[in-house]
Amino acid sequence: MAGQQQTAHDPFVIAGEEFGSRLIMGTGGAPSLDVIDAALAASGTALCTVAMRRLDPSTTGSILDVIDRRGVRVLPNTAGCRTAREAVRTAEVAREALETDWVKLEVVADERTLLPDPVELLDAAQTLVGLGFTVLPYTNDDPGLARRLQQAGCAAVMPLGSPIGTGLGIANPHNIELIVSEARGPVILDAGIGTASDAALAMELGCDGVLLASAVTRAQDPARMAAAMAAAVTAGRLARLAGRIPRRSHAQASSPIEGMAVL
Amino acid sequence: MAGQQQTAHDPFVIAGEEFGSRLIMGTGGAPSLDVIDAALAASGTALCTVAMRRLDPSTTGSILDVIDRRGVRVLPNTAGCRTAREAVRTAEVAREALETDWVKLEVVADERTLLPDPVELLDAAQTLVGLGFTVLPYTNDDPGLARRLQQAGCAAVMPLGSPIGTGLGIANPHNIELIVSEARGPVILDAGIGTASDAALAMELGCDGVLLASAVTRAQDPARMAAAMAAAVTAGRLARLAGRIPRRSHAQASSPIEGMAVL
Amino acid sequence: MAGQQQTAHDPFVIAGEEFGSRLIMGTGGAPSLDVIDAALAASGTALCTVAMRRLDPSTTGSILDVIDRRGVRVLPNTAGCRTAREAVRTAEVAREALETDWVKLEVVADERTLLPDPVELLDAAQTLVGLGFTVLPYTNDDPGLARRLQQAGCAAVMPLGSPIGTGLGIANPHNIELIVSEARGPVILDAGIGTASDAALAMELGCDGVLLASAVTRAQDPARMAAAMAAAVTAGRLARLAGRIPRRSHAQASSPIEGMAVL
Amino acid sequence: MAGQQQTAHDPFVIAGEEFGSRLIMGTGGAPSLDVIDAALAASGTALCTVAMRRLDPSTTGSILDVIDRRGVRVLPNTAGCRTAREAVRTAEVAREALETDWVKLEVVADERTLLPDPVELLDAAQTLVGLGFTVLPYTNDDPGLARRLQQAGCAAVMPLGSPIGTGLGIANPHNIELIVSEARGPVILDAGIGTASDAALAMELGCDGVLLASAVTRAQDPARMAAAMAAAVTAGRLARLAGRIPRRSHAQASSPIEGMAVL
Amino acid sequence: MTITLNGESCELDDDITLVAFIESRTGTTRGSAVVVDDEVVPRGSWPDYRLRDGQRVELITAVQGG
Amino acid sequence: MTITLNGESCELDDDITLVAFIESRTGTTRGSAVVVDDEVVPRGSWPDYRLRDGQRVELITAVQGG
Amino acid sequence: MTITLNGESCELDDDITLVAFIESRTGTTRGSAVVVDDEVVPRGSWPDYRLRDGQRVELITAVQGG
Amino acid sequence: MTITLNGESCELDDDITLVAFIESRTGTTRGSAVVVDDEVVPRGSWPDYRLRDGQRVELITAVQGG
Repeated sequence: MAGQQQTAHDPFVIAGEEFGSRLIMGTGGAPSLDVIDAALAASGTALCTVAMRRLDPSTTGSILDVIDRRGVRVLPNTAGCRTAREAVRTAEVAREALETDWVKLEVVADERTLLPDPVELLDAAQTLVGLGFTVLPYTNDDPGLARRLQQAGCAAVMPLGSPIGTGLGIANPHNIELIVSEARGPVILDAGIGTASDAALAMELGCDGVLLASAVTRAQDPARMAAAMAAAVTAGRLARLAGRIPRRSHAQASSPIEGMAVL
Repeated sequence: MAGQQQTAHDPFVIAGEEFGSRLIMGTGGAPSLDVIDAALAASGTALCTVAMRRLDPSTTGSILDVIDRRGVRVLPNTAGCRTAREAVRTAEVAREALETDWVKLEVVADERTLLPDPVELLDAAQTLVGLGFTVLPYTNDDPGLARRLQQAGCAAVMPLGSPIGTGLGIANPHNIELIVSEARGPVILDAGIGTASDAALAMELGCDGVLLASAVTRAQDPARMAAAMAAAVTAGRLARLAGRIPRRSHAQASSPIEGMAVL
Repeated sequence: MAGQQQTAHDPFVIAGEEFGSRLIMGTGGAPSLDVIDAALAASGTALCTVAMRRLDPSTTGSILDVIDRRGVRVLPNTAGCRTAREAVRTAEVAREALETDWVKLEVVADERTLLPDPVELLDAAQTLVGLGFTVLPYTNDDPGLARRLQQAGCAAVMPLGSPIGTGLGIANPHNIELIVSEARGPVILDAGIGTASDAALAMELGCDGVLLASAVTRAQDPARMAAAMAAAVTAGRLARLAGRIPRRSHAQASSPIEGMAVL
Repeated sequence: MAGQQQTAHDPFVIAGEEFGSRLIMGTGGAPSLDVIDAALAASGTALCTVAMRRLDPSTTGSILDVIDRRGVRVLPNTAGCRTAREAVRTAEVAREALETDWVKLEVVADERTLLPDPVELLDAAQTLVGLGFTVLPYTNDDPGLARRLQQAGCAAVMPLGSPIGTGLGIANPHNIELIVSEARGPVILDAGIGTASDAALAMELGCDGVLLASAVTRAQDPARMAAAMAAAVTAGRLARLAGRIPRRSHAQASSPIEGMAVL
Repeated sequence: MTITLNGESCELDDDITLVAFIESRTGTTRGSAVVVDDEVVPRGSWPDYRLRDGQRVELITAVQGG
Repeated sequence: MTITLNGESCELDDDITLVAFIESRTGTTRGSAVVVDDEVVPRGSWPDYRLRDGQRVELITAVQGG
Repeated sequence: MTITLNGESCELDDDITLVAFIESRTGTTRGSAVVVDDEVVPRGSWPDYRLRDGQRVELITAVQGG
Repeated sequence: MTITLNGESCELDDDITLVAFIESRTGTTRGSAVVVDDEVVPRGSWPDYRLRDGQRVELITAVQGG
């Protein structure tokens, strides 16, 4: 697509690693490995997340087979952790399991909102950076906390648009713009995306990438929605770079005012 | 792009004619013919509008050369007309000039808002349909007027998102959804698009296509914005077809709740 | 209340008649006459609407007893009419029944949306003005149609915020502002109000009054909601007159920057 | 006003103290003491904030004279503080100066956004509670931080609607609802209010009170805007208690469907 | 005599005036009006207007609405 | 002879056809049309249609728009 | 004697109490407080507290604010 | 010997290495790791690390997730 070419010289880099897509996929919520396989293919993603859980003897096949076959980099998360201690241990386990020191850091305050606990999150981020991890924290949309996480040495900040799995989109675009305006590194919109226009908006606000799972894996047609998200991220990025027209409260003609014939 | 393939079997048809793109481009507002040429190429559009004006001896080159070279179908408009009579005469002139009986019908109430005059618009639509024209009316977002225009025999309805050139996006998505839900033919979102996410949203609301001009021609980088809009229309269409997740007021985890290790 | 005094010199006039409240109440949707009686009292309204229907021998008591006891002026509507002809006849009947030539003109396009049919509505308005009626039309939020209705001699225009009974508030504030900015007479926000802040917003946008029914009559506590709406209309009107602060994209301290002690 | 009576049995209590108004006024930003005096009178407030600054020999008259004359309780703030240490010292100074252990705790991260620094804020809150202060923290709209502040023993939480002085209203109503839904004590919407409908909305979302300054002190007519805010807070509170109608995507008639006459 | 009242057949005394008819049905003339054979009958003529056998009468009154 | 072209006086050779006239002004007939004395002249009749002295001609062409 | 008041040098009578000092500057003790050499001085001790030469004094008062 | 595996009792051959244990359960060492008696065991030491009777083992693996 035209867009593809136009972004050729617009690399997406996290912690010195370049990725061929600005769409990061979560792999949770899909009904089967075949569905996630098709979705990953359609999404064109180059990075996707996994969770760490006790071995379940009853399961057959592994998400890693799909990820490895697709040549996608794996990003373990600390989903389900409620304290810094749990999250740090989970990151350490993931490092041994997946031979990566990258981690999507999640420390949530409660099951109902799944919103980050700012205190435990910052504590965990500081500890993991000290242990040599490349930390990508899932955070709320508070510019103050985002600044603290960057000061702590996080490789990126990943503010939410709205709570995980709600599909409510970007509740507070002004906060995302503030975070972007003072960011030292990549800003990745994480959580809340419901449909393609939400992903496009995230990029238009200046985010460097989008991370989503449910919007694709729980859609009626996950592969098609994955293709939609890929196009939306491209669209939003191009629009950001192209420089949109200002909003005007009054109309402006797009056809000439002069030269009307007398009919 | 993955998206491209996924829409291969999703034809866009107006009055029996199939178009290869759901993005219709207006050609007004660009600083030069070269700029519009590059924008049309990047947009992938198959249909674009022109206005009818008195010959200006000072101009060199014609928008038609660009349109013909790109193999794009031309759609004359009646921009600037304030009465049904003017609009009908302008359509008749355009038919002789461009050898097409297709017309984008515009009858505006005033220069400040450029909003349609519902009475003159409906009158002109009825007359032009009677004269054998294929009428694509630019209308407001009133479902009642849209219904009347379809009853009058219009080939499509083209409701505005917000006033021409404002870039305010889709002010009243609920009305667009109502128009789509009872439409007999294509619904094309016309006017108000400011950036890519607006175009994606239009398609997600169920529109069959998007018509825009200023958002591209007045962007800082028109060709890049044209590519953005092409991707956005694809994204929004795919998302519509893929079936988005419902909006939820509470969070839903995308990683398993069970199987947490004891760490 | 302070507000009360502040509005003392801010009369609300329709067709030369002054009203003591900018809140116009519809009387439909209440479970009983006692409920509507309490709601009218709490609302402080000076004008309320009734519908015209065939006599139902099974009913006891009349809404008119309540209205007359409260000393409120009655405004018959043409609810349920689908054509100009029906609406004109209904207005003529109401004139004989209630000895008033005022009418809230409703001509809806369908039962599902209850949105006005612009053609029948304008036709009916022109006819009724010619017959000497004082016409208050319920219209959509299209500035073009509002202008036409005023040109036809309507005493006010009553644009909707959103469809009747939805409680969706004011879907397109920009259109309401446009209607207000070019209005020759009173603009009354009619339909769609769901809660007090919607009514306040209507007044802040420059409306001269608010007409609502379901928001009060179908609330869990109608009398209390009526009091809420009375306060909201006062609040919104005062805020409009007081001149709000501009929206700023960056913060501005409300405490002095200078003079910080060294602690 | 009817509303006034209806709220008679709806006391507003903070830390065991009952207040006669749910509107808390900041006193900064007014052009003169006379203006703030008139605004306080019109607002009907029972609690208002002051800042602590080095004595300025050039000023005549004191905000305290106004506050004392109006019989309003004073609430010192820590505006301008960037660290927990500064804020604690400022609260200690204020306690000696005003003989109150109540404090509006502000610890901001930077001058541009004036957004709270979550880490310093929580640290200061914990320290001040330990020192026996009654702490009312100005916080962001993060439910996680609000919970932490309550766990630390704050007497209320005061989340922002949007950044101080912007008049952008309530950027993320969903977060305010979340904070309210799990609050152990009063929730007071602080910062961002621009006009009356914003204040009404805050109360409808379930806030127990509203704190504002610029919206009144910098309005074109501060006293009138103060009256507007008083009415708006009453309106929003009554609407919350009255139980609004649900939002519906389709219309519902407020006049009877049956009994249409044949005309 | 027999008229059609709001779509249904209805027996009336001969020669009854509209005023009497309306009051007999509603207890008052406040808030009601009639259409007889598609004609709106002006309030001023109700005292003298006498219904006749076979007429179609719409008796309409104000109800809670809008 | 003299015609009024788009509101201004204009000298033309006598007997010029519309085709010749339009091409002389635009270099092509693609995208243009004429209204002569308030009548839209069908493209098919341009070859034979000869302008006459004193006629009011609107020469209209497609431009970038909408 | 000389103290530093709010960052600037300031001459005072020897042995002045805090109460006298504050009232001399503000006309009242309502709404003001002092920090002397980084210590917040409790209101209760102002009558007996005597400023000494060379002390750093922050005299702070309530002003209009957010 | 008996260990506690993910909270449940489990019989194992004596002297089994972690590598052998993990492969016996998952078919691969890719994507899995173990915590033995609250210590995360580095992948590098799995070949030599032998489980002992009574140890508490958490065997953790990557699964689909957010």
